[in-house]
Amino acid sequence: MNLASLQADLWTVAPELWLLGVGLLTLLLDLVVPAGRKAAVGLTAVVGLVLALIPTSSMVLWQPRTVLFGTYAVDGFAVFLKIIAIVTTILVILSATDSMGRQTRFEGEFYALLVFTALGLMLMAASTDLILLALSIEYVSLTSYVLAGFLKGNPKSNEAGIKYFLFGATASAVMFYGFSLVYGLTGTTNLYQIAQRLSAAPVPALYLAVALMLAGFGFKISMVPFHQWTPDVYEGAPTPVAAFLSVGSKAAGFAALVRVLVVTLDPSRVNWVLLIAVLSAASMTLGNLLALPQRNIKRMLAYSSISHAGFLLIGVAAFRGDFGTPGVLVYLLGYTFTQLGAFFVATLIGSQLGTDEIPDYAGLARRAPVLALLMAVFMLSLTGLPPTSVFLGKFYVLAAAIDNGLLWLAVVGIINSVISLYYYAGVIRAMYIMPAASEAPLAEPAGLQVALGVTGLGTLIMGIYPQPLIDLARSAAVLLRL
Amino acid sequence: MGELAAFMILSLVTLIPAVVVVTSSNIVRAALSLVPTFLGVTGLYVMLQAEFVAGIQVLIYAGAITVLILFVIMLTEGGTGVRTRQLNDQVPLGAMAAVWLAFVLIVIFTRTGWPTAAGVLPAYNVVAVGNAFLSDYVLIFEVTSVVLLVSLVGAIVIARRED
Amino acid sequence: MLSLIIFLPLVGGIIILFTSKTNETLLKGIALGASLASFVLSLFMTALFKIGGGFQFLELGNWIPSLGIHYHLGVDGLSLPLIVLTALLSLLSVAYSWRIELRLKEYLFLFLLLETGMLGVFAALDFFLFYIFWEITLVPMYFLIGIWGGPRKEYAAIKFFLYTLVGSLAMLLAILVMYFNAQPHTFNMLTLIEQQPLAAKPVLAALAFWGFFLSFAIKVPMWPFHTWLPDAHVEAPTAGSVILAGVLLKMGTYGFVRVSLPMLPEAFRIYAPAVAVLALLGIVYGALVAMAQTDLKKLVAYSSVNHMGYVMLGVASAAAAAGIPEKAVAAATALNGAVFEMVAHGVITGALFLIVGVLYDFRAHTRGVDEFGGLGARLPMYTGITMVAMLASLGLPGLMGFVAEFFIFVGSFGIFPYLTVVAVTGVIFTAAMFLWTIQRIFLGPFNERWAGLPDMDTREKISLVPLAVLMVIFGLYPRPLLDVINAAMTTLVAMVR
Amino acid sequence: MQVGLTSYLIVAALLFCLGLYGVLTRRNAVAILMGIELMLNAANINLVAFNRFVAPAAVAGQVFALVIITLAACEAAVGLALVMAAYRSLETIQVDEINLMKW
Amino acid sequence: MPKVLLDWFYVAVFAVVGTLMAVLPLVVVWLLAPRADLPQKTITYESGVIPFGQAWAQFNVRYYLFALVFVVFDVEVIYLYPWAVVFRQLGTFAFAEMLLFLLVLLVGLAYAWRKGALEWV
Amino acid sequence: MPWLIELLKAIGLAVVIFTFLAVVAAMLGVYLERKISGWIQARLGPKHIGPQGLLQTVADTVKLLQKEHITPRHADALIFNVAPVIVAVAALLDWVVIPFGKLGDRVLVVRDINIGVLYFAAMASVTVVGIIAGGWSSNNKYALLGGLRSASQMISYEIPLALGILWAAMVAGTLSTVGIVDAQVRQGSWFMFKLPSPIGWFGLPFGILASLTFLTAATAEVNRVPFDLPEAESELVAGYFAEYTGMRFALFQLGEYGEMFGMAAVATIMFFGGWTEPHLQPYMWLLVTLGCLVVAAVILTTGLRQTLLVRPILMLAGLGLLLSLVMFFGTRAGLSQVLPSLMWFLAKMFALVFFLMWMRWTYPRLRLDQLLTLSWKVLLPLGLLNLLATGFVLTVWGR
Repeated sequence: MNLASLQADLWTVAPELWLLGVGLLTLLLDLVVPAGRKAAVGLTAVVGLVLALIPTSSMVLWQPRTVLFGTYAVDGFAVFLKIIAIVTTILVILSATDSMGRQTRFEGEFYALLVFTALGLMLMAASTDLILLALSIEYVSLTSYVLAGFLKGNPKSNEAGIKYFLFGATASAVMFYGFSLVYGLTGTTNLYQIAQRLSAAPVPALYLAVALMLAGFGFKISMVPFHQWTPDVYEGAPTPVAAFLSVGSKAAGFAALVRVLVVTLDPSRVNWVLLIAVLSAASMTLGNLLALPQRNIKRMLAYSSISHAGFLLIGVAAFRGDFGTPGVLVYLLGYTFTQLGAFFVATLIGSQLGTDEIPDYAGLARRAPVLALLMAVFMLSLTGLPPTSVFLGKFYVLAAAIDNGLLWLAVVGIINSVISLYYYAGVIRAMYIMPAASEAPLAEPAGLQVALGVTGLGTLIMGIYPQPLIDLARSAAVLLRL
Repeated sequence: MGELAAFMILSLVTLIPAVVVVTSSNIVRAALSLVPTFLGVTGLYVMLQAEFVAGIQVLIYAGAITVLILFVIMLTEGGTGVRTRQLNDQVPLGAMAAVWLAFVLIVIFTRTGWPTAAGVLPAYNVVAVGNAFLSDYVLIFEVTSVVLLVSLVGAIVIARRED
Repeated sequence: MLSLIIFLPLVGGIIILFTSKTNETLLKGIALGASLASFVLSLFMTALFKIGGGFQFLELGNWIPSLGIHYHLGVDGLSLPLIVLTALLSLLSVAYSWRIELRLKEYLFLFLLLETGMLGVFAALDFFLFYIFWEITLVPMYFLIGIWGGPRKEYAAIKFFLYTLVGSLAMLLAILVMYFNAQPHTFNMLTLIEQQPLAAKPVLAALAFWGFFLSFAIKVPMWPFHTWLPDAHVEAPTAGSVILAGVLLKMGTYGFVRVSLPMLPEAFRIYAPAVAVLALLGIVYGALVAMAQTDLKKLVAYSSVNHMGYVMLGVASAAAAAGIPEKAVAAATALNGAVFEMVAHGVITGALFLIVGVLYDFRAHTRGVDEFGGLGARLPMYTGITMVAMLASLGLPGLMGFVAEFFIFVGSFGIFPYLTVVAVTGVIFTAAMFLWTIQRIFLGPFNERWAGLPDMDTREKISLVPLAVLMVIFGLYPRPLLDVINAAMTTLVAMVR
Repeated sequence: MQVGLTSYLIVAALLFCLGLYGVLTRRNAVAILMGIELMLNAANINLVAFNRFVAPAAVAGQVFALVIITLAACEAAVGLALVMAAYRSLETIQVDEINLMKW
Repeated sequence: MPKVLLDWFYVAVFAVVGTLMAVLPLVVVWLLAPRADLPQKTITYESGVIPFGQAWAQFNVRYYLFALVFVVFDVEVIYLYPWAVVFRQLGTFAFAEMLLFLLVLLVGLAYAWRKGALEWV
Repeated sequence: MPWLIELLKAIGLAVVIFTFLAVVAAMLGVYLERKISGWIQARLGPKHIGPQGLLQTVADTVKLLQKEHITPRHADALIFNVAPVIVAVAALLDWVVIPFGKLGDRVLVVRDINIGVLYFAAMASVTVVGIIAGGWSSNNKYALLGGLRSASQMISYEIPLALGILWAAMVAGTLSTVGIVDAQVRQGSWFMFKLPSPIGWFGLPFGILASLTFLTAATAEVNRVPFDLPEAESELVAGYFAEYTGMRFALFQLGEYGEMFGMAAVATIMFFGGWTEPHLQPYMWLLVTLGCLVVAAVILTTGLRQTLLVRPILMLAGLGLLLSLVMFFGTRAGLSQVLPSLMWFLAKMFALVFFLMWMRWTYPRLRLDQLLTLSWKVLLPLGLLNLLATGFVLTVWGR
């Protein structure tokens, strides 16, 4: 064993090691911090995560390479998604510091698990080995099941946890079966070696493997037809968790999906471009149509997240050229801010008013003008109106579609954007147009305020002056290919 | 000849209890049927000269996971002895899906020319596995511990009462 | 300078956001100040504008260089009148909205945001920027209709939003098609006009054309995409209607002239007859339906459909003549007429909606045409201005509308003779409609219900009189405006060749 | 007749389909989990068989199988904890009775 | 037959023979022992009281917690086996790797300990 | 037909070992248990059938064979019957990997499986399933409760057990049982006392700790006092086999005793050098001889002679005397192997069995919470730390 190279490689996983330390520290801290002051645990986690951003972001411009015997990639793509994962976690923890303490006595574990999940997401984004990929996907799934079912006193949370688990475990099993076929076709688990050897693999088996693997990835990103869990889980899970799942898991899922599809699978052998395009169209359309009649905000956001997964898949299908992969990244980042923001508003309303029904948002514009304004911005951003972050993402993926000659997909995309306006505007309508049931102003806890501020600013700044982020995404889109 | 016989027997030992697992109306019997299935799979591993995996299969699957499943059955509905309907309305659908999938899989598997290589497995595969874990797959090895940790913490949190 | 004009209102809006909700006078003052400043600056710009000088007041800055997106502004003879018109109508609307009480702060903010968006659309020379401004106009309008609108405001608001969003997203696709076919990829509208990236790709060109068409046609609105318009106009608050009819509709026609015509001349030429037929249908349909209305606001709304039909007829004619040298003069004439009609319609319809608002908002609270009668004697001032506006609208010589329609017909006759003849008959319906309306409201027996109706107050006069004066001035002496427009249109037609 | 790779794959495929059938048709959450375990075992048979026949030089397949066994254990631990929690508050573990939320 | 297979062949034979030999006395009993079908005899034993209710409806999550901790640590142990065999060839670094591995799990143990998952109350 | 020969060999060995288990482990085990308990409790134990009651268990077996099998109402008959078989067969399978001794160059072991100790741990873990199955299928509250408790306990102690096994495997660097013994032969001493160079005798504390961990866990694993809570007669009416009668009951007993002997055998192999002879200098043997003599003399000459307890101790002292004398002369004569290895193995194993039984009748039963605390909070951390410390010493410090 080459010890020197291993020691050098250790620096490349410094953020992961640091996060591991933060997670362990959080967990241990929870053991000594008395009940009632668990928010301190959350703050420790936040500080640790913020510090983790430093080594992570310093890696963006590193020369792409694989480390640790080829199992782990250090490329801009992975680093970008790691940053998304960390930022998401920070914001989610901040948003949860107010409400979780009142809902469960396992608050400390909640933060620790979130930190660990962030670690899992980072691993997922950078795995270049099938085994590590399987492990990290399942890792994230496991923590997600727990987080979804975290509020044990709440039957809905129970239901969310158990449904998520059953769907997820089945999807994982199918995916592992697919992985085993890939291994069988190539005799290796390293993605880059797989890429080389797959060029000679028999096609029907390859199709089978791809289909089976897509089940797993599709589950993570809630792609049709593996989306059924999404609404129930988002509705039942604690709202910060729903926010986390809709952003963090999705981002990492896309990371894994892009890596596996783009790096290893030559589209000339398996026409996955068409497959993904069709699934993308299906996700967008179905998600949107089912979102239309929703009255529960979390459910609505769940269906809308299915539809956004469809949009993101446009970027995957149109991976060729300068727009596809950066498009996915830009979209993900923009979507992260916006979706998190929307969920944070839902968190606040849920904890202050005790309801997640959209009609109960009536008159929010009078009771909490800033909150309502932010929510309106988030809703418009989710629709894809400029100058907001998701608009930029949509712009990018649509551009990618056209660049790749997938005009029909772009058309489906815009039709769906229009449909989505209807239900997003429903929230705005409730907040601004419908009369308020009460005029009492809402309290806004500090943690949530910070989180909301960051997401709101992120949404707008990315829309108005996206150049730095685009540069970042472009350099990050240098997905390591051998 | 002997190999074929052994293989056939092990396959049957694997598959027949597996049928019981998925069809039995008695949940405890289904759970207990997992044991011969797992042991049959163990036998297959042995035939494939993966004795370390075989040992782990018995230790974890038969000795730990089955026990865990049995515990939960005992502590929930199985313990009451009440016979509830175990199958849902999707039986025909599920059967069709399973049969169709089996057909597809078998057709594809038999027609695929797998890239078989002639080499031999490392004679003492515990050592090989150990070397793999501690060098090539060191990251996987370490991540596994974190996965175990989060499972432990998560499951404890979920299983404990809220009050 | 251009940036200042565009963003001053937004700055005002943001200041308003951070101003206390209770201090209404201050809020109004800021709003008025911002829009007034913008208007004054636009006048100043007009004074500096060199006729025939192509694009002026250019501003070019890097925005998202990695995508070739620039902050690129400029005005020419086409956009200048529209910018001034926008600034003017916005100013007047703010003045008119003085008595708004419900959620004043939000109202003013949205209004100013809207103004920025509209000004931006007319000044943007980068497609990305253009698109963003285009979309920015949607949101405030949605809120204006949705919050301050009439009884069916929610329905109207969302309908407006959905329709126009369909259009704008179609435009986004078209823009992207253009972008990817340009070498190098660019969003610069001027470069795209020069490059004609789709000239050799008829299928893509057709796709892009229809993409743009959908967007612009919905905005215009052309028949059969007009159904959002009556709802939106009727339900919107008065100032909203004014802006909607006066400016937002012009964005559609502006798009046709600015984008479709020069960038996709071939495609437009091929499909021009179809567009012309649709325009014609709009003319006739608009007039006929307007005639059947009893709701005054709806009537004005449908008359907009009718008038925008004229504009589109002019544009379509010009398009059909693209590349045919002998028809260039006719084309230029038609285009001049179309653009003039855009301005004229902005002024006239704006005025008409204000007029309806005067009656409805603070006095009668009804818009039923049949409920009035014989107001002429009671409200002389009001009646006078209404008469001017309506007559201008129906194209009475000497007023603004006539000049515009005249040019359009002259121009398009050389290109679509038969269609033009039918269109001219549309004028008759228009005239009939307005005359009948005048008769029903101002003439005839007096309805005693309105005995206590006061005439216009100062604020309303301030809003309306300038518009009426404009109608008369440009009706009698259209030359300055025409010169500005003509220079641009001639260049355009030349460029198309 | 030689016992080759395909034989193992077929056994694994049948096991996989049986597991899938269980997942699709069972009502009891624990029984569904058992179906999932069968599917995971099928994947493991594949992996070990491929390791033996396709790439015997390294033990990647065996390592993968070990990792999957580990994950199966973790899944069981977490999943069954969720089942217990659900049983406590919903008093059933029949998944078709766990339906507080409907679209 | 390779040695490994032969080893396990013996195991299989042992299992089969063992089963047969375990069943044999049962068969003998079935042949030899008297049978009298008295209904009282098959009543389950409940310290002489007539049993009531089904076997066990009591619910105690403790059992599950122990089983759960067991599963996790059992899995941990399977990673120790290969390590134990090779760590001396790989040297210090392998030891450090295992140290990290166990450290993480010790935190888990500390957690379970401190949170009372290991208490039987 | 080589495989046929192997088959016959395998069947033969299986029959032999099963018989050995049934006779030695179960029958003799039960007899010893009763005798030893009698001795410890100052009574006589079985006495009437055969010399010193040696045939008591045989008689019991014959009795059990004639007993009617009662299957409780509402019980799941199939599982009810299968459960004891699982337990018994699992115990039998343990013995595949246990080397009894050495004959020339041949190790007396059924098969030297290369993952031997792992195999052993795996088989031990299967027993739990049988116990839960038995407890559940009886449809009896006590049986189910007993089964669950028993299972809880067994799984709790499986980890320390595995840690003990791992310790030995780590020191020896192999999982093969024969390999572990060979490693002890190579370094010339038992793992309990000495670790491979460069540690040598400094490894004593580690070895003692590891063997104690293992033995404690093994005791609990086979549900013996002080860990016999699951079958506490007074509270749980014999635990999971409350409803079992006749031979089915005997099968459980067989499994339990087989398992106990298996544990003792594995402990012998891992910590006490397996079949190897203790390699002491002749004068050491002489010292042992003297010690035995002193013990015997003290007993015979003082008032202790009168007590009932004394005879077994006297017997043991006599045995020790004989043994050490033989060893003394043997080693003096320069023999490398004085007594047959099989004998050494059995001696060590029975010594451990005796130790286990001694524990059973000396210590009171633990409460469930104490029992679990001991496993999770003492043995597990201790075992892990011991493992790590030994590993550290072996690699890092040793270099």
